[in-house]
Amino acid sequence: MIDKTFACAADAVADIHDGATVMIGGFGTAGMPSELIDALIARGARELTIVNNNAGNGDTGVAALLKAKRVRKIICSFPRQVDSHVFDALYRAGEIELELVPQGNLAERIRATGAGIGAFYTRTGYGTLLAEGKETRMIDGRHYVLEHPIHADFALIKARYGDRWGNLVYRKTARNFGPLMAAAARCAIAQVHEIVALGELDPESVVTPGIFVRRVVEIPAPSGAAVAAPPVESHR
Amino acid sequence: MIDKTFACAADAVADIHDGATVMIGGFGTAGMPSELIDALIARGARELTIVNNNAGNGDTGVAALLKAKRVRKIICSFPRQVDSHVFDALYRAGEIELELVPQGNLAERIRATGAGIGAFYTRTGYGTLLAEGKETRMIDGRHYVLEHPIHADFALIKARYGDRWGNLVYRKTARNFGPLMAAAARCAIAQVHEIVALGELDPESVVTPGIFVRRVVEIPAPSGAAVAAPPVESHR
Amino acid sequence: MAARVARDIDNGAYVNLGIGLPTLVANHLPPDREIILHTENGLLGMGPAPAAGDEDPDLINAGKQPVTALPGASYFHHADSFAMMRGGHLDCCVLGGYQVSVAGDLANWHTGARDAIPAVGGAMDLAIGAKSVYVIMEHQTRNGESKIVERCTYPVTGLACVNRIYTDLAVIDVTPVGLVVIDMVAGLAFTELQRLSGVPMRDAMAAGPAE
Amino acid sequence: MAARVARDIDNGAYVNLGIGLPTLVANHLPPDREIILHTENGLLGMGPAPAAGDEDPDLINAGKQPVTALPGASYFHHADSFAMMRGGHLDCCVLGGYQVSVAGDLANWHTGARDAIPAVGGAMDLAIGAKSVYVIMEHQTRNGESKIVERCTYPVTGLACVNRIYTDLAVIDVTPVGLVVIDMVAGLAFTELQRLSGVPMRDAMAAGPAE
Repeated sequence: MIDKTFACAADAVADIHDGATVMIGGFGTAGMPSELIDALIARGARELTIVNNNAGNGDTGVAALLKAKRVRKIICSFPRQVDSHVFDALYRAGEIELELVPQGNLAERIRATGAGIGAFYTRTGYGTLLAEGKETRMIDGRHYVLEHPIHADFALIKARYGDRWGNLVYRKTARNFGPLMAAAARCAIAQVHEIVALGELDPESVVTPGIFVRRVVEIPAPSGAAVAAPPVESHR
Repeated sequence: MIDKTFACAADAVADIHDGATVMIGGFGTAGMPSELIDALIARGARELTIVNNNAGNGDTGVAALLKAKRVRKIICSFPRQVDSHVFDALYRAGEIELELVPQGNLAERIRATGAGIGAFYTRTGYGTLLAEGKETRMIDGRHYVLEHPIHADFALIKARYGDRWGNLVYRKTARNFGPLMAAAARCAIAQVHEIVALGELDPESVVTPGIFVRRVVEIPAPSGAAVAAPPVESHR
Repeated sequence: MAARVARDIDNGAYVNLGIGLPTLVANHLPPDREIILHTENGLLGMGPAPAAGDEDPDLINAGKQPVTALPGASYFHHADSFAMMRGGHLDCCVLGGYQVSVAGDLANWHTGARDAIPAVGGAMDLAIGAKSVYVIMEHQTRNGESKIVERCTYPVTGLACVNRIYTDLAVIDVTPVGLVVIDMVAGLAFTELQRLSGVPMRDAMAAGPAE
Repeated sequence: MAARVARDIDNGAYVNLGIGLPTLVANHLPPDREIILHTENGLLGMGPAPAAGDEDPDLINAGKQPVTALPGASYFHHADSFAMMRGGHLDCCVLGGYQVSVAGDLANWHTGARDAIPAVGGAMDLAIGAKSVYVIMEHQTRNGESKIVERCTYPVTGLACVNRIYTDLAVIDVTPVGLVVIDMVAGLAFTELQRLSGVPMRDAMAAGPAE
């Protein structure tokens, strides 16, 4: 029998080691696996490289991990936000390394790892600072930049439903990077609102097949929690 | 108001021209858009390049298109089957060009077109006849082959449900190449068992968002049709 | 400006509206047209903001504001979402801008200031991916410098990618023969517009057929 | 042979069984292990053939035979399916073979005959992608030639990709120090096996520790 469910977040992240590269799902707070991140902070691993679209919002989740000084480097597309004060301070103090990646390249480089692609040519970023020093090529009269996969030891992601085989179904725009990171990391760990019996998920609607997921932890959604509107994003 | 639905298959394929490259969905007969193919045969376009996983089964669908001598070249992964006699005869007579592509490269090259990837490095095929003459590169100690996108003017695919925005939901393993070809072709045409009202498809379960689909035709599934077991595949 | 952009978006168009000023375009879309909004965090068929109290933290736009989903909407992951952008499937995107050059180069992600924290998001993907790239920005900076320039001095987002510029003063097409003014605010003389702009432009209304 | 392969597949493994002979392995999987079968046409959690009359033409395996889906199954498109193979997610695949070389090169897709119509399917993707590649084939051709060879004479499917060979006579590991026989059919002497094979092998049972 296969059982990928774990009793608690602490057990699920117990082997994340110093120096690990950890992909963390979420776009802002939508899809951010906050309880797994809290468990990772409690676990104490240091010198982490984090892959996330942003660099933390407010003082929780990714921001809390940064604030605890566990992160050596962050790979992301949009660190500067109205509520990214934790990152901003660390960055200005030179205490965190930033690899800024266009969002589509971030997504595609993560997908490439999961799909076994060695490298790919993309038009995004050609002629910009973010492609400096990268190999380029003209294909069919257009300029492309060569981009490489982003590898990771672990992925922490969040979904709505999971089962003991690791199948996952997400919720609305909280899906974002989850399916890509699950496939890319050597060990994908998912927190889900609800673990359901095998066979309850419609096989037509499973978004992340269990083959990509090693561990599933049930973390119920906060019941009756007030849903605060997030702050408005700064001008892009 | 957006309405991508067409009254009949003939209208939906009326502008497929001589010399067009046409992707056709399906793995064997599962997902093969037979009525759209019949309409294409009736339409009369010649000198087509066809992209399909196989090269026709029996005497219907892709095989009928080949038999009608409308196909100049086929790009596929698995032409030789127990019931591929139409293709076999044309091929041995030198009347059809074959580009044989490993199945994963076929899928990924089609995806690359839809995703705007200029080219990608894959391990599949390295050191084999099917990579002869192709550029190679060593990445992290492993050999890769450079593969390019497959472009197409049209895609003919089959799904279970569609709506007037072109959203599609497939059925079981008939999904196969449909979502990839829809995104790759300049004009994707889907036959669906049923056109449903906008909003009836669960937004979490739409597999092909309507942005990738230009035309939708309702072709009900044969009711009460005897479901014959397909012939057993030959040894790979 | 937002209203002026909205008028130019066709029925049936797939459109991505960037963070900030471009987001306002949604409020002005003509009610007789069905226009499908894409938000790069994974939703096609985005609807307006929800009523107060109906916000869902899992249903947001690229600016992380709460939104709704219309009938016909679909959710997808980031690779599929950016395939829509990078694969050339969007008819149009509307972006903010710091500068646009005569060649259509766009600068909108980084001031280049030493202490600035850069953030790029999906701007570079939209710039190269959408069939039409519209930039909406003030004609001049607060210091009175033209934001339409011969060459961008800020770091670029993409090269030769802008098709049309909407400013508080005019609508300007980027064409192979240079910038062409196709509309101006009422009462503004072309010569005055030219004086406020950093580069030569031609007046589509005054000029004869393009050379 | 199929039964012997099945014994070596662990509980929880994700496995792809190639067309033909390898398909038979499914009939021998130990009932006390939960093993998840992948079929590259877009199904994980493939079950056995349906009862007569229950066949569904939309639910087939890679050999286009009707199958079923187990509770916990999922459907996906070809790019996702091949990502599972090419991205190194499958624990094991079982393929048929024409020839396997000492270095683990596999030939199983093309005889190279002039009038042969080649077909490759997913064989090359499985060969390079699965963590363990098992090949199941007769030890010799009908003409009495060894199918285990110094170098493949048929066109190869992949280089240095095979981990283990199951024949009607023996189970042989492909290792950095050469071919190692880890099991033989009852009553067969190693010297006889060696005589029937085209290349030198070592007997794991008789030999001391590897050099």
